[in-house]
Amino acid sequence: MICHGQEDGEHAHCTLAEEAEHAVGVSAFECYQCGKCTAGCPLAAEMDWSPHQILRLLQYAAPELEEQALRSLSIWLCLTCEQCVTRCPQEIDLPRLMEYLRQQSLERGLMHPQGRDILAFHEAFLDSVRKHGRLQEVGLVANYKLKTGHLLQDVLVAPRLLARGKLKLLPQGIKGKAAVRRIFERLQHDEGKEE
Amino acid sequence: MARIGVFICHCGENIGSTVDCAAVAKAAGELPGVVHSVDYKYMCSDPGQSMIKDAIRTQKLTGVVVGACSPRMHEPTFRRACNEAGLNPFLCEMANLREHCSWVHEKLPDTTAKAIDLVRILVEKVKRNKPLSSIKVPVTKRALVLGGGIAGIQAALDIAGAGHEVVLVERSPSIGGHMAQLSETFPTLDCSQCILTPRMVEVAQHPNITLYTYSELESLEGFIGNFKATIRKRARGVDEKLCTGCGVCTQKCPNKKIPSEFNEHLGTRPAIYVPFPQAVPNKPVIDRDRCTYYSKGKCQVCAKMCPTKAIRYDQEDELITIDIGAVVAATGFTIKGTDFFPEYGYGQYPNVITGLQFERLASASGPTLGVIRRPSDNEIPENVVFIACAGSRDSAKRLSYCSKICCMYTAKHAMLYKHKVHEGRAHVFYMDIRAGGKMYDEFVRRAIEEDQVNYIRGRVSRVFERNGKMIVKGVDTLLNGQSIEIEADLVVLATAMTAQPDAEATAQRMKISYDADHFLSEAHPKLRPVEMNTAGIFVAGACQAPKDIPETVAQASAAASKVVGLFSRSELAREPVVATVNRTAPPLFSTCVGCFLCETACPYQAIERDDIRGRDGQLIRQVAKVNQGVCQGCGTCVALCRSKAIDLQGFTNEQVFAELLAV
Amino acid sequence: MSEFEPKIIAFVCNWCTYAGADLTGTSRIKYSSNVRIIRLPCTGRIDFMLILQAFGQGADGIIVSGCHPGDCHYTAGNYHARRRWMLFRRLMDFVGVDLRRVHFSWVSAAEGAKWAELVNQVVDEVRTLGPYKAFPQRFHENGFPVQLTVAN
Amino acid sequence: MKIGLYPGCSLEGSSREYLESLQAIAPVLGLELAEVPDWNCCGASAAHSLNHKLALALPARVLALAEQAGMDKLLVPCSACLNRLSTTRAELIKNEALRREIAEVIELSLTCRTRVTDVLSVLAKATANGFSEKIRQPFARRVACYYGCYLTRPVEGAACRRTEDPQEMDALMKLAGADPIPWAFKVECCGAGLSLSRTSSVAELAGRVVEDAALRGAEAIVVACPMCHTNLDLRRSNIEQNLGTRFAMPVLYVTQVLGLALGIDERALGLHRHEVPVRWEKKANHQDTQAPSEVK
Repeated sequence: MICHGQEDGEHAHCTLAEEAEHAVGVSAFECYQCGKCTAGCPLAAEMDWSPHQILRLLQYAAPELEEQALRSLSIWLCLTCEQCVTRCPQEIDLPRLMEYLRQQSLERGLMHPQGRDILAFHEAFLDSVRKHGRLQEVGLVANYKLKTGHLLQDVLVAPRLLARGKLKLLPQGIKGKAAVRRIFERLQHDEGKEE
Repeated sequence: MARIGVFICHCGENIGSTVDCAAVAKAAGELPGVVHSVDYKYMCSDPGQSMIKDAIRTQKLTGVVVGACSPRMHEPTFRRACNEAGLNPFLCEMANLREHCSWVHEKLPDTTAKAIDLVRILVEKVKRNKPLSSIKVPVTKRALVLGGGIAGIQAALDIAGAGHEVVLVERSPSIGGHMAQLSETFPTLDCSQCILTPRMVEVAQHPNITLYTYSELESLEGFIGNFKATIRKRARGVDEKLCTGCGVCTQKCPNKKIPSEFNEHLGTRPAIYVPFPQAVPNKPVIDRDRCTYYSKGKCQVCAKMCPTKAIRYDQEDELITIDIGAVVAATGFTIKGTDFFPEYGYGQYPNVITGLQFERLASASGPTLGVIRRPSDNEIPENVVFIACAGSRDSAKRLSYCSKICCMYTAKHAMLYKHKVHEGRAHVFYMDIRAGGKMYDEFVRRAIEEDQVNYIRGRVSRVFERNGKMIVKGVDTLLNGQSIEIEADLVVLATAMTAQPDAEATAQRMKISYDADHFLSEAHPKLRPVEMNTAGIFVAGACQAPKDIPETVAQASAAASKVVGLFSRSELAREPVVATVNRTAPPLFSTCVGCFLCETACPYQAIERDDIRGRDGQLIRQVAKVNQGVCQGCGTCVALCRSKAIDLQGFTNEQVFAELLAV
Repeated sequence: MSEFEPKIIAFVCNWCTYAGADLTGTSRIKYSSNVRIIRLPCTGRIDFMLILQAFGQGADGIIVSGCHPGDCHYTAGNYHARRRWMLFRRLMDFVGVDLRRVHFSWVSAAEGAKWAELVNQVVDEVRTLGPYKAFPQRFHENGFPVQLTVAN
Repeated sequence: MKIGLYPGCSLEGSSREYLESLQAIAPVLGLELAEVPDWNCCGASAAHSLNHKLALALPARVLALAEQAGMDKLLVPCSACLNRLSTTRAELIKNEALRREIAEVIELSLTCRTRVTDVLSVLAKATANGFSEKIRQPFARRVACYYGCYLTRPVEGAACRRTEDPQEMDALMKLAGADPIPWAFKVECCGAGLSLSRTSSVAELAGRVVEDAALRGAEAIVVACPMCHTNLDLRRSNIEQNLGTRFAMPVLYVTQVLGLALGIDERALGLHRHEVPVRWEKKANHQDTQAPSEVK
């Protein structure tokens, strides 16, 4: 990892901003805090830290503030709609950075409590893909509800879907589902080892 | 034997902190031919220069190498010092240890090694330098000022006032430039036209100024003191001598619905027109692309109505060639249009306008006679949003610089609006307020405190239309990133100030340099701010970088004083970096074989043919000869010469090969 | 320090690239220190003997850089340089010069960052090509094409 | 025109009417669609959120399969899948080493030579010539074209050119005889990424879109993305609950509108599967102001 070692040469210390720049090529220091990302973000109102504030937290390069960024709900709310990067005058790929922060938040066990639902959904989704090669919507919903305990939320939609012939109850896997499962094994294993 | 002196400068910490200067001096002292080698904190200072002068005298030096900053910075300084000590200035060379070494490399042994190499290269070169003497050239005491905005007007008046002839060339039908379009000026709120138009009239009446409007520079040849400018005087379609400027033609022209450039398309003009009432000269032009006569062959109303029969449909462009001694480039700027902003509607909303359009709305001579009315329905807007940094400081839009004037004119706009519409609300979205200047910050504070303009710190993400209102979606970063949505009647974008669309072509025509944003590049950002790298060409105004009126005027006067300084001499000394053709004893006379490849390659037609005749007058041979007054020293001829007969003083084959051998 | 450090010689024009390299300095952009700049008024001045000589002298790579097309301080010197290069390319190929080691570029007075990139790129490329021994050897065996009168 | 097809999971399940309508109009437009054999899920935002390499490998397998099947061009009607496939392709073309690594992971050879294309581009080409002669019943309604996030973003290599005000779908609607309204919500996000995990946010975001379309007198919203459709149609009750109003504003796929104009049976186009009924009370009262299509 290319980070500057400390002068005393004790051990190399990377700030979160440096790590992010190295890992995904997005520099938080390019942000000049104009707020255009926040102004256009569909979810800014629900975030605990606005998108530009997340960048500001990283700019301090202080562990306490970095932790606040990783503990934030904002990183889990990001929809990757890419509105921000489309309009950003400094062309900062904020969605990519958010993705990186989510991964770091998970790894360091700093996930926001409300992020759990979102994570549970993503996990349920990937579970389904790992098992069948494709997404099985019924399985996904059931699995998600089991993971989160939100048993009643959204449950009204299901019968209507069924009635309109949109839900397949029996999972149908693809022929190559073993191959897909191997992809998961390799990469989910890798992921753990790499960081 | 060569006796070379080497002087290594620390430049304070600039070189000294990365390069071991003492080691460089020591290593240089051991080079063959070097008899004196020292290092010192500031070589360019008075004591530093004295060290060099003393060494020249006491050590009887035959050459000097100064290892310091770029020769583009201090070569003249050190050459002058050498000259004062009695050493021919062209026996002094500089090794660039700062820009090319200490500033671009880390503090490593390799960096000091490179510095030693650079010094050695120049030592080998200077051993082969020859004493040269400057070339004298005459000066034509007539200036060309390119551009008739406030920069060009000021420069022209100053030069003309000093008693020299000026040719002022303006592309549009009238002088005045953008300043003529402005309503009031910051920070005094005095009327722009009231202070400008007297100066425009002065230009027209000045006996030393020849004014060419509706004209462009076609080409510029030559060099300092001796340029030849060709000007294309475009056909106005009007005989200027006969025309009295009565205006009947413009009133009678049936084709009146053409968007007016002067009013930034908020008003209209006829096909034969004077851009604005106070125009100088007050003579109309025919817009041939819009005139019915040129498209359909019928109409001629203006010709029929003209009391002095001044209309000339068949008039042609005229090319005028003039001898010129110096040039002031004052070609001005343009702004980005609202269509440059996808997020603000691609220019499709009439109520999203530029700052310059707002100037026309606020101007008493504008399309609304100074009443602020929004373009869509001519209603007086009750809620106006001003967006600063529209395009400026926006790398994504490839405009990373600050346009410098927007903070001030936006404050002025908001203030003017509040003065005209008392019940109205004005909001300014900004990122930073840059109000450095005399009474500038006080002006912005006045807008905020007295006129209660609502300044919101944050950039606007989107502007769109709903129910006849412009919805402005922004953010207040000082309110914890709260999103701010304003229903505005009018949105004014402080759009970025950019170089003219043809700035690159203009610069290439004059052979001057420009930067990545196509603004003209001055010779040195601090010490030579109005000179171009090409001698004899000066710069003034916003063609060099965004700037406001006071700065523009100051720069124009500075450029003018440079021109006047140049014209105070009747002869110029030019660097003797010119080509020469060798001469040898008879019967060879020269190694030149007379192929004249050099003649075809020379961009300046500096190669002449020299007849070598015997005593009986009979032609023996014809060889090439360089006209040293015309040669600019590019050396293209040297590279082409088959018999190595032609060489470039200061960069001779021997010198350059010696440099290579020393690498 | 076993790694090979190539020696690069750069022939640059005074008006564009030399000024551009000055700007690299004023902007404090760091680049590899393997390059030695020879300042000439114009790329039009560059005699191709200089390039041969530079290789003979042990250069591992060469940069020739001047003004962008249309921007030449002397109107057309850079065109002449380019045209000559087209002709000499084949000749140099014939003589046995490894053309991958000669880089032509345009760096204007405003392109400080580009100069640093160019140097680093050439240094990296030449480093992978390795030291250029073959040519100077032949050069020394057969003598320099230009005889220098070195008067001290 | 022969072209590969990657339907993606949604088009097999909750958004099957999108696939049905695409397949219904394809033969009329001279489109021959060949499904990628044994395709897998692209990983969608889930993989994208949690594991970058997985987010590359899953789409990469699809690309490799398409390549194997000899497809030069691959139509991806779902814009979420389109985004994953095209960004994956771009990244793997840029990064040679990564491409080789991913090829190993998916156990397939991968050159990325198959190009990825969106439904609007394909339809634009297929309707370029002689479409008006095929029209049986012009879709003479005011429509709001809703592009969503991924047809215009990321800007490099996006399906639509004007990022803030794309025109591609509007052009198709005009061909079908509809009157697309100018509006500013074409590319606003509907919140699909959080549709299951954060229904409240989604109702709010999607609500703004429906509300503005209604305000501007649109009679239908037209989409080209299953996520957008789910949020605007299936979750309409959430939106209405959230805003406390009801909207009679059906949401149609661009393929369904073309199908209707071509006179294809409503059932074949899957209109019966919609949550918001595709019905209009009476003829639009501003019929006179809109330009009726000129089709004989």
